[in-house]
Amino acid sequence: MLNRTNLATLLVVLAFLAVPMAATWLGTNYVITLATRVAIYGIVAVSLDMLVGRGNLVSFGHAAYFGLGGYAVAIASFHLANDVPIFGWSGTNEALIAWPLAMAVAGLAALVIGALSLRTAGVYFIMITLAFAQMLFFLFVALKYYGGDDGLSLSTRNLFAGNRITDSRTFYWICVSALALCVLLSWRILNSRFGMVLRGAAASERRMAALGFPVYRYRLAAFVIAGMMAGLAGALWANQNRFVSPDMLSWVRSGEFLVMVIMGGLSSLVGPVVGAAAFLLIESYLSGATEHWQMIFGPFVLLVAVFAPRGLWGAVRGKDRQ
Amino acid sequence: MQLFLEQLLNGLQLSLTLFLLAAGLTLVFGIMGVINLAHGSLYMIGAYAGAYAAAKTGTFWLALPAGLAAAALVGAAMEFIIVRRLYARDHLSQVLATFGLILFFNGFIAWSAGRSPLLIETPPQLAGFVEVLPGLRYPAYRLAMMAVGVAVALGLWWMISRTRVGMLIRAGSDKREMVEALGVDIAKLFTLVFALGALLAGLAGVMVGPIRSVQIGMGEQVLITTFVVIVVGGIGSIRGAFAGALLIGLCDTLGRAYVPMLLKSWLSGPLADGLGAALASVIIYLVMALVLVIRPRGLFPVSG
Amino acid sequence: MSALQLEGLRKSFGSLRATDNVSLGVEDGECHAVIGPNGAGKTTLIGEITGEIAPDAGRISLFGVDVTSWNVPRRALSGLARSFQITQLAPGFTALDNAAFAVQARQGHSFRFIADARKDKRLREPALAALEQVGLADRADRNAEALSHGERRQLELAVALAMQPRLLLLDEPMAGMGPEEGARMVEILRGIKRTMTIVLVEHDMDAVFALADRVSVLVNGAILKTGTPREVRDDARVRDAYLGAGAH
Amino acid sequence: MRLKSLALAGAALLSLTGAAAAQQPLKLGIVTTLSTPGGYLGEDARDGILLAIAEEGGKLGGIPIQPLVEDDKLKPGDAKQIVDKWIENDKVQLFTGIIFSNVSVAVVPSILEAGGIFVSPNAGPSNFSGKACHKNYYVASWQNDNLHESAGALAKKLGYKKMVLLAPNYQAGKDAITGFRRMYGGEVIEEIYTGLEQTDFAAEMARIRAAKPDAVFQFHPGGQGIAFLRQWTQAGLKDQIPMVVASPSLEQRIAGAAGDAAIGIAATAHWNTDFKNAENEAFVKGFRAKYNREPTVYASQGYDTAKLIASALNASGGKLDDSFRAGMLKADVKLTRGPFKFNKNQHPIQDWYEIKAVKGADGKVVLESGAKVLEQHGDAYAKDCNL
Repeated sequence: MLNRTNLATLLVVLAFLAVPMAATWLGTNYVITLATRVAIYGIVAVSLDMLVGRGNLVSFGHAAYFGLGGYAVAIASFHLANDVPIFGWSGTNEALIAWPLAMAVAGLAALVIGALSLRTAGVYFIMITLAFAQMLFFLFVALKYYGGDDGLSLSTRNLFAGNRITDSRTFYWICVSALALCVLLSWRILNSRFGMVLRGAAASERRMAALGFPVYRYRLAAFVIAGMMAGLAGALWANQNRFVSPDMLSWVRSGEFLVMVIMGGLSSLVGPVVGAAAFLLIESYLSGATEHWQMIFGPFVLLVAVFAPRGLWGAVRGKDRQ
Repeated sequence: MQLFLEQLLNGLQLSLTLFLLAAGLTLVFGIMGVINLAHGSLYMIGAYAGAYAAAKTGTFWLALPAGLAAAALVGAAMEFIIVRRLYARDHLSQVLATFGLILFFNGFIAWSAGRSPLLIETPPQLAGFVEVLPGLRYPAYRLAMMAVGVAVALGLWWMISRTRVGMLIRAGSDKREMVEALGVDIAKLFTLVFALGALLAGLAGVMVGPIRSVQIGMGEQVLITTFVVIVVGGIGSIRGAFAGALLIGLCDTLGRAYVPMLLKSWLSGPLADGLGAALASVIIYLVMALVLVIRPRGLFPVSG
Repeated sequence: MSALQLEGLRKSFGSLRATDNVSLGVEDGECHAVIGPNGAGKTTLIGEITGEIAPDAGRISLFGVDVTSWNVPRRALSGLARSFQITQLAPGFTALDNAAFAVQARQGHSFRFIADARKDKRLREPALAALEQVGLADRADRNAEALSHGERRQLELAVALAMQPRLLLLDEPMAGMGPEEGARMVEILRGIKRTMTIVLVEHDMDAVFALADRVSVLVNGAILKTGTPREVRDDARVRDAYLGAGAH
Repeated sequence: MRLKSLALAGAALLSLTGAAAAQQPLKLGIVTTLSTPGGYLGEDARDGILLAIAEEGGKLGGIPIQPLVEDDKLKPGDAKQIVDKWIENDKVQLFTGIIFSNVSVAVVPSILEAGGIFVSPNAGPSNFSGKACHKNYYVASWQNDNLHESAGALAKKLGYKKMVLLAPNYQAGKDAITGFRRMYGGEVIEEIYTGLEQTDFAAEMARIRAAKPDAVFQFHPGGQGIAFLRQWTQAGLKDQIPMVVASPSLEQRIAGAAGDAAIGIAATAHWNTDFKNAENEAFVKGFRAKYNREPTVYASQGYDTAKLIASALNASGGKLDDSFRAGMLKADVKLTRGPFKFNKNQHPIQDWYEIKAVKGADGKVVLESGAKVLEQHGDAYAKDCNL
């Protein structure tokens, strides 16, 4: 069935596949660097869409899980590099250990924060998720041992099953695979029984409760899943930049994540990825073009919010959904 | 004891400044259901307009009306051009649009006023200090700020409980039809309320001018604290904003003053200093989390 | 054993006593109607039974189990289904989806993340059966918000039936319906009547007297009278307080 | 989707111009902080660099220069992305501009690994001044500790016995206190750490008043510093307790904004507007003429950075190889700050002066330099550097 949505999805997939060739043809690795970043932010955007788009849970603190994932990887590598065990553990540089660890840490934080935040709703939920993220931000600023405000550098990228992933193409494929996995997983989840409850609760919470669904628990589970995906993205980001800092958790970044999701299109699996790409390209172009980039980017964000709440993907999808 | 009293005064002064910001934000949310992240930008605009006027005229007493007018005008324009399109929209669109506004205003100020921090001269009449209690000197300007905060609180109370505008405000957004049935132009009322909120933010902006530096990004620093205040107080409630401002202002100041000292009594020096400062900077978020766990809709929840 | 037992339920909102010492027993298998003028406290009583409103005092038992401290979903899973006066269907989902939610709820937890719920026969077949029961099978693939008012009320009922409840609480199922639609709804309810216990909160007197085994009259938050339809109809106090004043 | 192809087309365009530009001007990557409250620091450093380039008619040391400027938003991650883009897309090899240490710590390794050269106009974190020093990494300003060491030396010289020290609770703040203590040697009654973005210090001032020190040292750059000075005066502490600060807490813009509140404070710096040498007089005049504002210490650092680069490019004929390094290390150039040479860790050895704020002829507050506090001072980390 080749409607506009499927065609556009196909084009996005082809674009990701074509990136390395484009880089060779253009003779610059920067295309790969940029596309890798798109893939990483794409994961965050997809995970945030699960909450905001499908669950109607506007989390304004998603950067916290992204940052925690990054810090988990950096701290594990820091302890290994400096030969100081942490709680008797020597640390690790192996991605297959460090990345799941990053997801676990982010998921655990999401569990605690979600358990408290999901007791509230609406604007209170927006604010309390923001406040918790700020709390973690200040915590990392104060953590002098791990660099505090200066952040923490990784001496090398993680090893992936013992192999080096410093080559930008190798790393690109890893990030794109992670993105593909997250998109596929989200797609399955959202159509599963679990996803039906999550979406049903967004449509009518009262109804779902009256049917016997303990909505809180399902939302909490979604919150944890989204947190874990963001944690994975943070781990990848830390590897790409070989650096983490509290800035990863800042509220401005949480805001940017929301912008990506909406710019791309809420409640569409591929839309948030397109949103991440658009956001990065526009921001990187504008801030290179003028030091007063905020004066152009701000109104642009505003126009998207006011006039295109369905985002780019909404425009692509057009009349498909009737 | 004297130190404690001084810290208490500091806490109250911070509380009353926060209240000026929180009152406007909570009014706008309570009546129009709009969450306005750019409220901090209005505070910044008030401060910059005040600093500009002060630099041109050399007196604080002209900076004050300039800051108020600029904030109120920008606020009214913001409502008229943008915010009014967001009333019927979900919080997400509002967050996004006003996030865009923050970026714009920061860029605009950098472009038009430059990046140097500015300052407003303290009015000479208030430059000294007052002996509040024997031996306890307190800056006259901060006392004046507290007086303004109290006056605004009383004024708002009077307006809301005694005037026609206040009655309309109390009627709230969910009774829009009723208000319209009374022959009130609701669009005008909303613009008015938004401008009033902006005016209060501008007032706070000009008033902190002589104390803090006027700089880009000053709005965001204070915005999040203001959100904490209104969430703790109960969004939409002026009374809640006042209570929340008191709680947060006092917790923040006393936390910064005493948490490091308390920690020092059972931890070694440098560790206690660092940890104390870290703890002091997150204390308001801890308070907020605690309040919301016990009362998910804040201390003074607004019904409906 | 009674299906639903209310003992001394009290709830005040400020100075208003919404339910004032309400005690009521609903027998297993019975169809029990609760009637009362506007503002009598029916909505509050429903809230207290379903768990949306916590009473200030009193006890609620379902099938002999004290559920006073239970939340809404837990009561629902113990066999209490309800319909809403103002329909609470999930917009953006089809009629069949809405019924399938109910089926899914009673099939244990939904922490199942991979298999496509819309292709799950264990959900779709019982859901379709429930739609058939209320005569909505041909609307299965319509979005809930695209249905007519009457159809949405029928869907409300189908969703409740799909839960296969032991106790069905119907909150004004005839509200806003024309005479024809109303008659059809009465027919449907008559069909399910003996298969489960029903508490019917309703304004429409004809429907109440056509369906109910017993009727309780709620006035100013208190039960004024409980009895057979005939007893209630003949009661002078009821007539004064209610029927005489504002009956349809 | 359309955006993606647009981007690819854009990247193509960029790289094509890059390829065609082989004999074109040398690209100088200036990644600096232009937004956020710290934006004016980067603005001045950038303008200092651009002034030097403009004075030579678009050249440095006779080599045509194409400056690329981008705002790092004070986010290390963003700075890294900008640098990656320049290295990969524009083949930039020579970098400067970074203001803040946390940005520097994140970005400098990427530049060095890619074989690039970095000349710092401001940040000089200890991370790269000891063991991890690098032959392609130069600091034209100071090692971070120098700022506070000179303040410590001044406090000692002024004879203060008991002091309270204040700094923000992040790395640079903690380094400030360490640096100050190194040269001060007296008793520290209390160290107070303030919040990252705190601008109201009433609570801390009450603590200081209660502690009754001989003097106080505080490190709050930019807007925080202005706020601190104003509140200090309002609280009536200015006449009771003397204050010693390092250059970032009392530079020209802070003095201008703080006004009378700055008068009487003891500060230190390695440069000031009033330095009497031909280079400085030309710089100050040129800066005022071009930008219509007073230069700050950051502007002078930017200008000096460009002059050092110019001297090296002149020596190497525009090549960025060992001859460039030889030219840099020779530092055969007159700087606005006076005598200057590179230590073996390629950080400055220079003089530090006492600075105080006074009322100028037009009633505005200006900074005035005084006696030398430290002469030809290097840093404590150079001994660990094996270059």
